Amino acid sequence: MFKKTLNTEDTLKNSGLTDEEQQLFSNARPQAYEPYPIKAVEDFANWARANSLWILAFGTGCGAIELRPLMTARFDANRFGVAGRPTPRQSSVFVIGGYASVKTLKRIIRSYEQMQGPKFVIALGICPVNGGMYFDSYNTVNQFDQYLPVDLYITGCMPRPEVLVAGIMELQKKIKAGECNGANLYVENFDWYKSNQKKVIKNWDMPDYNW
Amino acid sequence: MSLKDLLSPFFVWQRAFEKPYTTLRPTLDRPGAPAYRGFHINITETCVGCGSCQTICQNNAIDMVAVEAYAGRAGDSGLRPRFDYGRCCWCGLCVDICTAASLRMSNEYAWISDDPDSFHFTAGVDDKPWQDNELGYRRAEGYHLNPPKRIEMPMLSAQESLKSFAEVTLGYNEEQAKKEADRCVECGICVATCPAHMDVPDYIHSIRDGDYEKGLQLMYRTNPFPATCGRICTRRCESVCPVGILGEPVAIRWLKRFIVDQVDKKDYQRILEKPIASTGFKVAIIGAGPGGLSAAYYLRQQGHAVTVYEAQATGGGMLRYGVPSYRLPDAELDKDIDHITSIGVEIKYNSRIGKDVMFESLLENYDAVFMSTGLSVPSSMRINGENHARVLSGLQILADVASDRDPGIGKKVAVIGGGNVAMDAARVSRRLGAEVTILYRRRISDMPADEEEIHECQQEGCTIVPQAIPVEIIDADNKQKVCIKWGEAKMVDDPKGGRARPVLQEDKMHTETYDCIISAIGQSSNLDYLSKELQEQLAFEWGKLTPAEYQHTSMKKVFVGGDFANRTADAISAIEDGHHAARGINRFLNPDFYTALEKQEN
Amino acid sequence: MKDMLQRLQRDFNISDITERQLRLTTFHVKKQSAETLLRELRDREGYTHLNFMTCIDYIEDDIFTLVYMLHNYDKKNTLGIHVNISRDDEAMISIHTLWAQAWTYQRELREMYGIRFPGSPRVDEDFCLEGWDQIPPMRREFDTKKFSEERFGHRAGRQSEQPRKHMKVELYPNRGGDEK
Amino acid sequence: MTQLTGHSSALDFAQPEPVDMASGKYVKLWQGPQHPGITGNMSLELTLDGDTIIDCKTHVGYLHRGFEKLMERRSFIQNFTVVCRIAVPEPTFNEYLYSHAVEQLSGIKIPERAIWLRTMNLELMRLASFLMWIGGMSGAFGQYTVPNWTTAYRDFVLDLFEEMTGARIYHMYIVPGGVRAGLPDGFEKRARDIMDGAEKLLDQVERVMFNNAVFKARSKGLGIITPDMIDPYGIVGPNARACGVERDIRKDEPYLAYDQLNFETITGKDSDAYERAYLRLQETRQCISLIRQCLDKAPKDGPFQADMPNVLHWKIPAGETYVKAECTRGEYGYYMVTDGSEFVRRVHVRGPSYTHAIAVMERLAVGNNIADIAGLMVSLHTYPPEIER
Repeated sequence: MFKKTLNTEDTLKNSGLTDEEQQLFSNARPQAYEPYPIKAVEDFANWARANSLWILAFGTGCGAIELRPLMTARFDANRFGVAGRPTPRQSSVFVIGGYASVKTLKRIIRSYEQMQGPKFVIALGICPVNGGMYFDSYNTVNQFDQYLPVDLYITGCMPRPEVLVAGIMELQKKIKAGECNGANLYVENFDWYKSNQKKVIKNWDMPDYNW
Repeated sequence: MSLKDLLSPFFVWQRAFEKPYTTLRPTLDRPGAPAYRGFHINITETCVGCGSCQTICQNNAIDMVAVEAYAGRAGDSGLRPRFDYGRCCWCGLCVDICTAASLRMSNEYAWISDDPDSFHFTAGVDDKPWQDNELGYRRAEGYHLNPPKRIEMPMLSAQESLKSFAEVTLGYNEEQAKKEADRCVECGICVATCPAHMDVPDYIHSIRDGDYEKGLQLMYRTNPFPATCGRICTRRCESVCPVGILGEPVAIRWLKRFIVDQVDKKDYQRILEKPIASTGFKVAIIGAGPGGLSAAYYLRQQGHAVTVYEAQATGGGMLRYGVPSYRLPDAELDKDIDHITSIGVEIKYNSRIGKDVMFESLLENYDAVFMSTGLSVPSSMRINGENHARVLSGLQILADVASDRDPGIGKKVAVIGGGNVAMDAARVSRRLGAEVTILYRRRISDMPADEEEIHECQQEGCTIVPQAIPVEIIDADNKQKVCIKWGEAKMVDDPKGGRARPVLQEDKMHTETYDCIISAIGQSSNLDYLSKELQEQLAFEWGKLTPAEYQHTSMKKVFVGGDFANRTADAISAIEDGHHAARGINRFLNPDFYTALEKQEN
Repeated sequence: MKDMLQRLQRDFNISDITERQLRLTTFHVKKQSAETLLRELRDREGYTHLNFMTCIDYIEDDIFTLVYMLHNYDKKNTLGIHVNISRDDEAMISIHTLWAQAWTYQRELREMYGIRFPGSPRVDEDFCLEGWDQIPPMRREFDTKKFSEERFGHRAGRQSEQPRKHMKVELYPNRGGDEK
Repeated sequence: MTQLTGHSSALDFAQPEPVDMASGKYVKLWQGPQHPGITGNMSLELTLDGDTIIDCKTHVGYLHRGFEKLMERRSFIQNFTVVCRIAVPEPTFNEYLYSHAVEQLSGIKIPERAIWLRTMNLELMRLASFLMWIGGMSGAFGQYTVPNWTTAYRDFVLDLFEEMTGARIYHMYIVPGGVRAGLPDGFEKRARDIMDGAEKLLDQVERVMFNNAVFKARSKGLGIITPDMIDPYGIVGPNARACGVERDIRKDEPYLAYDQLNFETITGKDSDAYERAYLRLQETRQCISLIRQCLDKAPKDGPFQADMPNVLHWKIPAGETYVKAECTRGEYGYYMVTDGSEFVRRVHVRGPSYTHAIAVMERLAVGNNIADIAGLMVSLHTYPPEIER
């Protein structure tokens, strides 16, 4: 299903780190997710993934404000297997809440890379699509997909919780069909994403890939 | 800490027995509120593509794109808004400013896609499920982001205006003009509609800036008669002004007048462009009306020597002899004409072609000839007895008054016709102290005259009798009075959907005696100065002809324009004819003109 | 109020006293006496609340105008104290000893306008921006749209017509005023 | 719980001495930006000695969009849609203050009905904001029932907004010159029903949250603001009122229709986290009463917008103004300078969180237990987007 591009010989430079810190961080490249060889098993895994979408509790922008009602009784996202998780290690969905300032983008990248695969990104609102309200701002990125792969866009400002539910169901559908390959795109085009990221994040003082 | 503090948290359980309020299918069960600002709807039929939505959008979310179906519609730019939902923030300002109220919002809000490039659509053109949504945000009644009402033009009262031939409209003052200029949305549909394509938004902008000299310069780029047009223009521009769709159109004419009023005549030379160095070419122009003088002005600007031949003793043509001075004071017309002559245009007055000078000699002596002799002969009513001595022509009366002669109309007159000449003749008669009745074949709403003129005419006490068809003039021998027989008409709708037609009702006839009857039902051209052969060669039909692209004719060197060469027969069209003929002549003086034209045709 | 302003005029040579709104008066004071004036207003006149402090860039006059907004809760009156500093020598006396939040404002002004406040704590640390490599963004000469286009780019596929230009090309290409 | 502020007096703003991190005795911990115990997208850099905080530094800027810059290149009407994004949970105050500043500088007087509709809109916003805050406060102490109740109930208030303004979050209802529409049919009844429900909910919240032994034990005595800190730190709003300082712009310098509404300024005794929370609960009740009064008194018809010039090229004469309003967190202000052009020369937005989240938070955090930081943070009621704008 996915192209395998991993080359273990090839390591990352981590040149943003001090010598001391370079000892602390890994310099291995990310690995692509490989599906199970038996289709039925993979399908089952996708079904399971689709029904346990754990969202990373990181409100990166205005969009976060509609995530809270989503979890309450009225919309009750829990019934779709959605739950908020405080740490990236336990989450599978990253909801980009609208615009990403450069300072936040750095944290988003770091959190995203820490998430376990397979992982999915939903971009809320107009700002990740084409800059939205802040298309002329000096501190927000305009096209989010230049920096991280996005699996689903939900337009609106703000998108309502109802459409978030619809988006989540759409994402589930895509996952079940095995079409959500954003994380693998990231691996395949890792250098392209990194160069884009470094183009806007000028003080790159973290490892090139955050495990 | 008390026991109460330990126990009270357990009261959370009381909610366990309440009815749950979870929405089962959120997008289906919870549509947006009736006034929800959701996805855009555009009624493309009503939209005129003025682009105000694009201007007001702070996110640059709206593009104006050409839509084939609306290309070339009158009063329509042919563009329609296209939305980028990677930018739009659903503020609804575009809906609020929409001049045609064609833009709305539906209460639809769900658009999910994995392709970030897909969030574009042209509302109303691209097929979207919410286009026919009844609900959604509309601009509330009584909410405006642009004043819908225009600033009233200060005017003389009807009683006051009847006392003299003083100008009825008084002109805006600076504050009024700035307020009115503020209403412009700068779409430019007026520019496309104006026969002369004047830079309306730009000169209105100059009013807002208070830079009237720049405004004047802008007007002279396309029209050397701003003082005149600022008063009597037929203002097609205002009829298409998008601000007028829901409110009243911007008073473009009055603003034009305001600019001219602000600039003193003696500053014109300093402000306006001077002609370029002489080219050595000579051009003759027949008729010093708006068409002829406009051509003269722009040809002179290009450095050509221009001679204008005029049969009358003064210039201006129909503007002077056909428009009474309470609408266009002579001084204002002179302001325009004097500037034209001041740049070196030579006008030979009292020189009638065919009598004082021969047309053929013009052809010989000049590099090009522009004819703009207009429509100067009153049309006949085609009824019995119309040659009665007391049946006068409206044009004649207006010309008499303009030349300070007494037309001798008496105390009780009837005016026949519904055009501007009829209205003017009626109002002039009122000023001369007569009691006036206007007889018109159709309804008042069908009158070709300016709505304002009809209104002012009624204000001044003229009685308009609509649906009155003159049948015959009786009492042929009476030299003092004239008796007319007219019948009431019934309007019959045209089955093909054209204009309703008046049908005479034979049983409802009236006769009435007047001191005189003024016929003002139209004019035709006087082509006596051209020989029959020349008329044929120039392809005149019914005294009119249609010129080619650059106002040129089938005859080399000859260009035409003005009322007899266009369908609209108004001053601004004549001015554009003149200007365009100047462009044509300018090209023609370049020897490759006809070769290039031929090439183009092939 | 009038007495106070008169006294301030005498002691601190304040100028351009303008009553802006019902409860807002603004005036200008020289850079050197600003700190003493603010201290005086805080300790003796009851203007104990610093609403905010900010800066206006008058690039055409080559000055930064610092604005200190002080509020007196008893008199319900607000004073806007303007201090002009040159854009070439953009330094100002720090008031972080007068109000606890002043250093935050000064840190922000340092970042957004590049104004120096010697002695203000943590004033050179990043505040909102991180890794900023351009001129301070709030300065008038910084063009945020241009910068955004260059650094972040915009999604392709957009194209727009101006109605006026479009009609000129489509409907009357050879007529109308000549473009100058 | 002991207060180890390290400061001798309220007027001592000295920064804590840096500690010797190399000694290994101390731990540096980042709370945020990706952390559930932080309000919004910001972070606290905490230095710990054991589990006691000895230094706290607030880091903001994660939401910085440069509004003040963006507003300088947008026209006056365009800006009104931008400003509401400055404080996400409470956009309406921005709309009102921006519009008010523009109206003041351009000399527009808004009609009576618009005044009342604006007042009602602001109070509904306050209600929604407080409901969400109460949930946050309870959640910060590990009690997740109340947040579920109040956040869900806030949604019903948002329904009212949706009906009234056409949007849930960014209403863009208060426009320079008035408001954008009147009230829809049947709004009054639905609003009253929701107010009744809110009142009932607040009683339940009071019972299970404010009488909860755990909540009491943890929040009482946490982060005490003494009255002498108020002015030097610029503390405003409920945080100041909770220690007995009677300051409320709605009362002191009434704007909109507040001089015709019947309400009292609520004050507390000692401003610790519990007192502040309880005061906000009371203010939420007051809010409900104010909304009911607005529903009673607001004119049912009449114009809701003043005569406006054409907004496409709206120039405002040169001037300067500072307008403020009492938002849920205290004094919210807009400072606006115009220069006679079509664009604003300078707008400065003064959010109360600016000092609450930085100067005050950094001081109050010292000496507290790491577990209480989230509660302390929430009890100050800060919204990061208004700090950095």
